[in-house]
Amino acid sequence: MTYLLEARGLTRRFGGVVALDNLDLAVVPNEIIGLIGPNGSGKTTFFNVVTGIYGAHGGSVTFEGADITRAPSRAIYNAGVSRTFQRSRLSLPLSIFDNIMIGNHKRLNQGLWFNLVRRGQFKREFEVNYVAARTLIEVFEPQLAERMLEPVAGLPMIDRRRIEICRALISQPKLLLLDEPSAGMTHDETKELMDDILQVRDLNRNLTIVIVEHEMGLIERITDRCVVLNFGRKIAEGPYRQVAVDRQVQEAYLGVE
Amino acid sequence: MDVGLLSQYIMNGLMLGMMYTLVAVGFTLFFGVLDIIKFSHGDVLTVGAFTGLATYIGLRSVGVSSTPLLLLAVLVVSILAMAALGMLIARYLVLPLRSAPALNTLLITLMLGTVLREMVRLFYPQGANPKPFPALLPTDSINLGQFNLRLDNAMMLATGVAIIVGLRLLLNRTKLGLAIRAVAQDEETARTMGINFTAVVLITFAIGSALAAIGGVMNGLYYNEINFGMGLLLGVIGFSAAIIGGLGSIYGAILGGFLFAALQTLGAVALPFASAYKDVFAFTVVIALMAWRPTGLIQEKISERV
Amino acid sequence: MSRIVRQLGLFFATALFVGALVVTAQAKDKVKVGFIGPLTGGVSVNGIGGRNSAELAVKLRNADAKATYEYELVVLDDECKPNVAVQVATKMAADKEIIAGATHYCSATAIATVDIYHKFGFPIIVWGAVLPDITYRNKYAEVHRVNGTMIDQNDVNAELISKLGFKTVAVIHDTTDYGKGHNAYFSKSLAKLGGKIVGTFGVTSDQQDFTAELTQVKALNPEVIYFGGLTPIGVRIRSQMDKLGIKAVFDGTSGIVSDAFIQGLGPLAEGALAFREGASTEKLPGGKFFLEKYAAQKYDNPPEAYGAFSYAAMDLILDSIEKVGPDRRKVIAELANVKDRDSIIGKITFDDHGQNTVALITKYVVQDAKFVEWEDSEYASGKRKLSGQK
Amino acid sequence: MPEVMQEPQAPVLPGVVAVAFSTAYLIALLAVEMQPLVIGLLAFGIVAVLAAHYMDWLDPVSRSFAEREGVLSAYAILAACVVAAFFHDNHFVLLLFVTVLLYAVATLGLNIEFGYAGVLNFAGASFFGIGAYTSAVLNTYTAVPHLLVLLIGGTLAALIGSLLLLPVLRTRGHYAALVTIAFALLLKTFLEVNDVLGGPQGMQVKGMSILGWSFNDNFEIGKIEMSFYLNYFVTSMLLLCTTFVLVRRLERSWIGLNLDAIRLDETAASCFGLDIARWKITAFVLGNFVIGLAGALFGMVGGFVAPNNYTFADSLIMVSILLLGGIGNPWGVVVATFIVLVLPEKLQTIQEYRFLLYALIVIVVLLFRPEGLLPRPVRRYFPRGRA
Repeated sequence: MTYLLEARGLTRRFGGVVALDNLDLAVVPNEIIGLIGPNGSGKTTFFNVVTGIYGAHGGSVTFEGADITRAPSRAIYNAGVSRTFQRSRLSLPLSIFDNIMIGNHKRLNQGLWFNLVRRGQFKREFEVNYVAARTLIEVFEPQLAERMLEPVAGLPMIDRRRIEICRALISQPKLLLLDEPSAGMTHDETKELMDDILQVRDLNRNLTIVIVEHEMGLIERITDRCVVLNFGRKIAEGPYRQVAVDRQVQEAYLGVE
Repeated sequence: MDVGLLSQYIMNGLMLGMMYTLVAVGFTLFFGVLDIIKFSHGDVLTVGAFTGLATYIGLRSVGVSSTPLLLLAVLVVSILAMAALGMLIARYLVLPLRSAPALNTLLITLMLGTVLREMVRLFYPQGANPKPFPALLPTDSINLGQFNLRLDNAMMLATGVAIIVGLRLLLNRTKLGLAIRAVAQDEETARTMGINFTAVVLITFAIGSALAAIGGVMNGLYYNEINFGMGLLLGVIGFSAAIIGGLGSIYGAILGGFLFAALQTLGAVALPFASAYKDVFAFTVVIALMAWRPTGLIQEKISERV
Repeated sequence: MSRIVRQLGLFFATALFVGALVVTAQAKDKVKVGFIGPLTGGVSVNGIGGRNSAELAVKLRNADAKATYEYELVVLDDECKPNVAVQVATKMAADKEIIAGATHYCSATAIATVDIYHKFGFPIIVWGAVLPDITYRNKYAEVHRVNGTMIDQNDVNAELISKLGFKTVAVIHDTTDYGKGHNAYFSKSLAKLGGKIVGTFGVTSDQQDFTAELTQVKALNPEVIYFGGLTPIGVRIRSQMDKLGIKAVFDGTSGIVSDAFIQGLGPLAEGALAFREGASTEKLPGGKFFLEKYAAQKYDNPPEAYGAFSYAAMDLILDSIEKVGPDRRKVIAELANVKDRDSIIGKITFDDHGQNTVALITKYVVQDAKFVEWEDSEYASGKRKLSGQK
Repeated sequence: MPEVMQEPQAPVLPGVVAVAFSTAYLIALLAVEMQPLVIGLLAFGIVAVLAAHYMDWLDPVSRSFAEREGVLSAYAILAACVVAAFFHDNHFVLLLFVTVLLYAVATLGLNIEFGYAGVLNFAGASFFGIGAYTSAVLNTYTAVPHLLVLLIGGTLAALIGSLLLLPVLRTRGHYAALVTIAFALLLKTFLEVNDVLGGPQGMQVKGMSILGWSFNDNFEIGKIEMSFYLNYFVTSMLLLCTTFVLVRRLERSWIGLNLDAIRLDETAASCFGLDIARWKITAFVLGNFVIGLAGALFGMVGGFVAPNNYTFADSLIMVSILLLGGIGNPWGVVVATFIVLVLPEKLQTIQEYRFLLYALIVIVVLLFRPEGLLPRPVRRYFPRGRA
């Protein structure tokens, strides 16, 4: 079968520390993969290497068969990969709408002439996207849809997460990388958020998700398959129930060597 | 080129380099502990020089005439005064802006520099005019053909070297130095290690500003003239030196300081018919260096902020 | 009812009348005149000396019962910088209330502003700047000058040093029109007398470190270093010469004739040469009168070298206004026919370029921390010798 | 239809009233000469603003400015013309006014680089100077039509600016700051030592003239004599309006959004496909072009250029204006320019102290109102009342 995303022997070092050690990881279209493992096991680093923030020191990454190992972040986004960040990275002074639109970059006309002179056409494009953003965020929180032009700064964590996820989803990516969406949120909030994400996924069937998460309940509930990392190495792979009982995994979590 | 002439150029270069280094080291120290640029540094140097001059005039007016005593007093007073000034700046202008983007600190200190400069110009008696600075060092000189070695220049060079070596020892061999380096490495860890962050910052600013005071007095003794604007260019050059050297690294600052002086002197010699272009030459090279090594020649920390 | 109307009428009538009175009173005898000079920066002593002298002229005139108008002096500072000068000159010329002005000590500022005075039809008399072009480049009716130009000055300068048997000269000049002018005229007159220029160096007027240039000068090993520039860098260059052990004679221009030069250098100033057009103030016809009046005002600055010229310029302006009234055009016309006019600096005659012809040049040498006229100095009498003098 | 378009639209009246008041105030301030009166007026002004603030009269004003910008801009232009007309024969006031307008234009240019894209530029005055020197040289040695000269001035500033692009793009933070600071000093020294361009002596600049209409001659309308500076007033006003519209449209477009995104978080921005270099270059080149354009015109207005007009200190003044007005808010820039340039002119007593004053103001602003006097409001692409 063809993989959507495939990492082969992926390696990344920071000074002496090996954050990704010869990692093989394949993602099948339309599945939801849980990427788990103790802190510092290389989960976030994997996202950062895939999205081109860090270069790889070894191995390769292919997306839809195309090698993206050395591609710049923006090329990877344009190919259809988008992500959220562990520490929410919204542009706080900007409005909700603006933040979502940042995620829509590739679908907006960026021409100088168009933006500065053809204001009529620009207005039409603006309205189309405004409606799009509005309908998307309504799925998560109708009230936010009423406050599209208010700055993000004042909003609670859960809303920021929602906006961040909308920013990642608005361009209708093929692959969504979720980096600890539950961080800084209560159990119920997280649950709510996940239901919303799944709801979006139902609207857009060919969305594949890789999620890094510590909330095992959540992982169990939504993932088709889990990959467990430790010290940048893959130590287990398979349905949650299966990996959960894996000795190595338990040792990794209990820190037994 | 004639050896004597050559050594004369080298001597000029060394003197300049020493003064630049004293300023640059200050910049790099501040950046080390706080990741900020204190741009008023050059003007602190000016204030230091004028404090020294005022001390001199004051003491002369009350009848003190022994040169060594005067020199000592001038140094001590201006060093202490600037150390205090440095602490005040850190306490009331720099630390309060910790949370704001580093750009604000850069701007606020830039503006503080203007304030200090204008204060000297407006409130020091006839501060707008260049002031003669007394020659407090023996001016005997040995003339070797084209090369004229002045005792006072030699002494200043020696002092400069001594100071830098001393600073190096302070940073590497003392508890305080350890604390400073700890904060420079990682503020949080330093705190958890029980280091009083604020105290360390204040002391670092005191040390840096004291260096500026010495630089100012040295400048006065070398040119026998000081003016309210002297600090601006010295500050910018010191800043450039610290940057091309690589912020946060003492060696970088030293390298940068002497490199810049070398560039100027080289510019003056290499372009004999346009020695006036030496600064243009030096700054062009600086910009080129930035393009080639965006984070300086010797890099210990990168400034990710702003 | 009608009473109210009448009262109102009366009220307005008086109001109008009073108002009219006030207005006419305002308009009548208050007349503004201007002064521009360097009040801050390295040459500010000269500027302040000039300012005080101009102010003195105004004070004396206001004290004079026969004067038709009451004068108010508007003082602006050109900092001896062309760009600042242009701003303040525009400011003064644009202000229609100011009738005329005594302007500029620095040639660099004067040459930069003449076009502005012309553009606004604002009559001025230059009181200190010596660059010939100020009056001679264009033929502006607005521009006049009471002091002489730098040409004669440099002839005399070259004469003296070759008479003293110096053959080789290195020239250091600032790169403003002032310094360039001095360089040009001096080089010309020295060449005539067979002297040799071994090297010429242009330096900026706010340069701090001259060791690079001076090291090259030292290699050329001249007997004399001619300096075409103003006091501040003059001081720096002289003291850095000492740093590099350069023994050559320091030969300056009118630009360093000021106490600041001596204060700045202390003993190092000894034996420096300088030249100035016009007799030294004490020897001027009205010099005694001027110095007394000046002393009486208890200014904390001396009038300096050009104070007398500033006084004369302002006095001339006031005379003209008294004669033809506060009207720029008339004043310009009046100044055009100034001929053999008596003043404290002797007879003033403006040629067709508004230039006063001053033949006399005074030579100075610094002796015991004073600018002494060469003829009266121990250097002339041979009691002392300039360094390297045969 | 999105609901932004259906909001009840704010009344235009408060804005108009505000404009009217400030016009009257400005005229009074510019007219009075006697120092006590000036000081009184200033005090009154400050009190008035504070009072209005506590009476909550400012909110309706700002709201009507936010939503009825088009109309109110028209009123503002009208107001400026009224002031100019009032001082039609007063050279000095008009010169001051023109200076303010052109500095505002330049600072708007700086705002594109600095306020939107976050590209540090401490050489604003240098690019201003490049423009001025361009018109000096071209007007002296060539017969290039003067309107074209303005464009060339801008282009040249942009071109010379792009020499810095490599270091500007590669460096971050303080290192980036150094690049422009070094350039500012480099250019000033270069102009000073370079004889062809007049050295420290500077150069005279011939006045502007278009189709034989010489801007430097006074002219008469009816029987009334007009100051020649009115010519420059009109030109500068046109330039300011164009720049203002440009900056506004830039901000209220996807490009404005890109620039903000880059300023606020480069990494996140690049993860969403933004080409950091492309947009930084756009901002830097565009900004310098605007600054150079203003500089070229200013050269002709002043009639004189010299290295000392374009020092690092002058660049800092531009930055101060930007900070004082409120980074990113064009209205703030205009207001701040008036404050920073007119205040010292009127208060002769503080003339000497003006740099000190600027510096102190900026320090206070940074400490207590880091957003500036008129903080930039959150972006509205199509506020009501503006197609």
